[in-house]
Amino acid sequence: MIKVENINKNFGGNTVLKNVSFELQPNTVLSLLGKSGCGKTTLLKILAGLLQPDNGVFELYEQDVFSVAPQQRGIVYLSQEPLLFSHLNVFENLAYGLRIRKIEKTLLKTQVEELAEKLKLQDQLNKNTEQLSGGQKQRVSFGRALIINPKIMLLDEPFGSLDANTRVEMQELFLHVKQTINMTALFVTHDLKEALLMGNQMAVMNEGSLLQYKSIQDFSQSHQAQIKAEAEFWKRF
Amino acid sequence: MKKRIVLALYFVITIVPLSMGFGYSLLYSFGLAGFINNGFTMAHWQKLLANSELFITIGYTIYITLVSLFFILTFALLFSWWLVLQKNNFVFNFFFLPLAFPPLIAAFTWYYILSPAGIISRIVYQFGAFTDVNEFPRLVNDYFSVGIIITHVFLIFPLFTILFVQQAKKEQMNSLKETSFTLGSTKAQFFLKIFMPLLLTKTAPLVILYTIFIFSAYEVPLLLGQSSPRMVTVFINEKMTRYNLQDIPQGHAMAVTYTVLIIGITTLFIRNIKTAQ
Amino acid sequence: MIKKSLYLVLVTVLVLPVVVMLYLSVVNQWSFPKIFDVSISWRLWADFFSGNTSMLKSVLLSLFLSTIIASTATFFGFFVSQQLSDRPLFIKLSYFPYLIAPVVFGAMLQFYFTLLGLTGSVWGVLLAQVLFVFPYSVLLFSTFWNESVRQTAFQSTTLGATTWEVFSTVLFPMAQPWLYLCFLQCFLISWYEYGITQLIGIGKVETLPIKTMLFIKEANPHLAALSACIMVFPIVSFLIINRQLFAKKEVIA
Amino acid sequence: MFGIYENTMKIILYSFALLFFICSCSSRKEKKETSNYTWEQITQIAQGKTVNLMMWKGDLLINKYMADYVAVEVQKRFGVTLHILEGHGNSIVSTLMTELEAKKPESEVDMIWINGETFYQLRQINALYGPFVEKLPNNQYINWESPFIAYDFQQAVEGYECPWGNVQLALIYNSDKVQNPPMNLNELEIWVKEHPGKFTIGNEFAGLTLLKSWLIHLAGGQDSLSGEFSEEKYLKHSAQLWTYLNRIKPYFWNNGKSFPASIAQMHQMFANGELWFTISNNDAEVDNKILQGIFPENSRAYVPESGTIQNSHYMGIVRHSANKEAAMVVCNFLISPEAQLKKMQPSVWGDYTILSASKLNADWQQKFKVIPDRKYAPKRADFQGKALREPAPEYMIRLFDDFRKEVIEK
Repeated sequence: MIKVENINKNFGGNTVLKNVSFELQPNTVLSLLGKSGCGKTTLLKILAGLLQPDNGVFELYEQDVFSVAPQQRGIVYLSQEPLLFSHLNVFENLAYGLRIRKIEKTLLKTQVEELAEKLKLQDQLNKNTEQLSGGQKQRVSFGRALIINPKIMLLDEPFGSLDANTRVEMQELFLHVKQTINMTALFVTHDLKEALLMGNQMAVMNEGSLLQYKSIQDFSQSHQAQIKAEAEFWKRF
Repeated sequence: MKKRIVLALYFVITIVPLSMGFGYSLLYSFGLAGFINNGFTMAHWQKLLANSELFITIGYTIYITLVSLFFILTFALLFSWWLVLQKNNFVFNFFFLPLAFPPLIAAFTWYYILSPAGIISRIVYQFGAFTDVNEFPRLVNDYFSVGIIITHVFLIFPLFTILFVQQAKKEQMNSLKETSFTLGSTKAQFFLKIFMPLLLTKTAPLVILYTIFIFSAYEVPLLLGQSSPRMVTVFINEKMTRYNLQDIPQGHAMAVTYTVLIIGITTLFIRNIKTAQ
Repeated sequence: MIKKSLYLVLVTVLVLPVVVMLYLSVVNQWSFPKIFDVSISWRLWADFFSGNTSMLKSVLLSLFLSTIIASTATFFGFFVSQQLSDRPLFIKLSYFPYLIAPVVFGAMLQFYFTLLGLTGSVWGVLLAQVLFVFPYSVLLFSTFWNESVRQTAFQSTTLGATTWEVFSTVLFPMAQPWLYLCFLQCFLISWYEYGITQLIGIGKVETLPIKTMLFIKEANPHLAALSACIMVFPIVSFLIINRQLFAKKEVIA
Repeated sequence: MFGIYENTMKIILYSFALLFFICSCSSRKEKKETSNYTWEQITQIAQGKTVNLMMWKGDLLINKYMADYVAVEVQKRFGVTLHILEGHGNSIVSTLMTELEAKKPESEVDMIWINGETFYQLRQINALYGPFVEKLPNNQYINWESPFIAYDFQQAVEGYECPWGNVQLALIYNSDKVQNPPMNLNELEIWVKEHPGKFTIGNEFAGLTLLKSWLIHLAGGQDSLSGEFSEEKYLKHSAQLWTYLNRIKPYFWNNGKSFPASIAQMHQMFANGELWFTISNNDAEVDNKILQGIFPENSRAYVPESGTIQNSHYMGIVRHSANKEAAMVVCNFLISPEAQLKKMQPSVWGDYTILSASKLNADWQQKFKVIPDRKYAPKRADFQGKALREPAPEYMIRLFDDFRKEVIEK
């Protein structure tokens, strides 16, 4: 069970996060809907340990996480930018997490190749990162995090910079991977459709406060207007 | 038509003088040019190779180049690591100062800072650290060429620090650091596996360029160096203007060796750098 | 804590030479071990500014030489690299004359310069410097003439601009930082050049670096420091004024 | 891809061809022979000419004497502009040689300050104009009887060089630190062992002249190496010299690992107490250095028992110079009693004259007697007996190479 309670954060006077609390079941994905500037990136960075909260509690199976260094948390933060290591080829990028854990060479090789298979990157392995397409880069960044099977994945609009159909492709891939590997994740997006597609649970953030919905239905009631507008649009064709 | 003329002009300025100069030195070194030579001979080359001065000189120059480069890159990486993590740091402005220094003046100033009768020795003397000036360690015109290395580091390491800081910004180094931390790497691992290799590969062309500049240094070893061993450029110049007329062809022979060496390294360098950004 | 002390050492190392140069140019009777208890006299500077020493002549000569080299090199580099922009390999040939140590390059060419009667003359030194500054300017501009610049130039011709208009309205403005940087770098290379000026000028062309070396050889640190200050201080102050320009140094590689 | 290399190769070949063409063909026009002008005509031609004098500029006082006195007088009296360039020893030879190789009609350098081994090399490549010294009016006062003036490194001067000054090598020492300086090689060995790091030899002209003095001493003193260069004598005695030096080298400055490259550097180390000895080609230099405030008051000079080399330094005129007449006028002024007298003052330079007192008229003789005597340098008369003549130039050239190979690089 993952519990977050009353996280506050303010930068030089203006409050960015106001008593943010939510719960996350293991092997579930919480979609977090929020316009840019609502504090979602700050929240994720705090959870990943890259920023310190002013106060608040973050427990993972009843152990306090804030006291643990980011390296040991097993919580990976993925931003919109793939942020690949451009001096390493695809194989080395994927293997980075294992290399620093000094995993034995042959075991590492099989793990990387297996993962590449899943992410349809098997024939890009020794290309260098500049030669990849947007979608491929995102997949490498995704794979690089998955390979160390993190406790929680924090995805900050991962498909934000992709063109329409690559985005759909990546969404399908994400769902497929979610089935095969038990993954707990927080999926941040400002696209309503993508939020509904990706998450088993829903939450909304604006101006630093977070509202978690018990179920998808509760969420859709409160977002009736938006959903209707979306449906109306498609009816015309 | 206009392109033809520009091309010809370009070649006349860049390639022709170099090949004519190289040709002349080549002829001179084989006795085919110059006053005191009288016809083809291998004597000069044999003399140069025989008394191992050629190898001592080149070996010594490589030693200076590599040691200087090592300190330059270490300090540049260390300070750029600190400067990149802190945002605008006041110290960064001082890094631009040495860029205004040519080798000649850097060598002159460092001579008067490091020499036994220099600034540091006098300050240390005031503190009564030693009574006789000879106890002050030899830093200039010395065997290990400490003065030469310090001057080269002073001249070039600030430039590389600035370069690394800019390159790190371009590579979004801070975000890479955050990502790799969440992937579990420690600070040291990030520095060794990402920060250092990424910056060095991205600035490799310039590192090679400055390696050649240090290898071809003249004013710094001239002022701070010693009678033996000498750096290549000093060796060539001395052979050509020293007491024995017979040495001049040897000077040309060394000039030929040096030029071949530089052209070799440069061709390799040209092959693997991308033409334009 | 160690970082603080390392920064302190760093700043002293970077600033020390400038301070020492000024210190040496004003101190006199500098016998060992005197360091702080010395008599300061601005005599050398006064002589210089009153113009009765030959130093002023060297400053003017250096300025004259470096400005000509810088402007012609910038002009040459700009147009030649434009013409050669579709032949990158030719441009890279410029690395050879640029990377050879000037003093060795000079030693190899001394025969030709003597033959043409150029040794010991300002024009001889000027030509000698051209042979390795021009290639540098071509290299520097090669990073300017990339695809997008050529497209924009082509664009404005299709809109009916004459070749001169293309240059004045599109190319020169776009190349402004490069032109500025090239002029500055070529000026500096020529302003500080010693090796080839000594060889080709055989001591008759007394530029500032030659003057400085003369004083050094004479073991006269005070006059050497004075001419060093005259060479470096204008550059340091210019550099402090527009710092970012120097940051583009990696343009060349 | 191949196009580029093929083009560059073509250009390199063209430049080779151009090079051969230049080397072979250019001719040189001969100027009317200067030798049959009268002195009046020569001074006439010299009016308004510029003389480029290439000389060693490593000493502040000498530069001042030339720039503030000689150049000024020569311009005032004869309308000749004297322009002084830096260059000494072999850089003069290589500059002139390049000009001869390139068959340059008029040389950039007209007059050169030289001594034995440069004179020898310039005669080898026939770069000196002469004989011209007999035509100089002041030649009549020159003390040609002294072998130290008539012969330069065992080579008869034959009018190709105009003597300018006469000096003897002397060792300068710090009299507070050194009560009785070593008089010969074994005394020196004992002394350096007792006071390590305080003595060294410069790897330049003065240092080499000291080594030559020791070589002559090892070969048996005064005329033992006179006459032609003898390979056999050289090898035998130079071997003794190198074993001696390598034995005491560890007690030298910087434990003999490196040797100062210039006399200016050695003087500076003596001045700041790093060395207790330095060497000077000119027995009177210690006076002018003390007057300039460069050397401490307690510096003294002396000539060791084993004797040191006395030699003269000369002015030469470049054969393909366009201002030979003006150069002769300058030479004549340099050997005028007035200029020689001024040069002898310790406060100016302290360089001994090449004129012979007996040939001067009475009042000049009087003036020469009354020069303020040397305070710190030894009197010329005291060490006259210990003057060794310069051996043949090959000794100097061989010593220079072998000092590097046998001592520095060992």
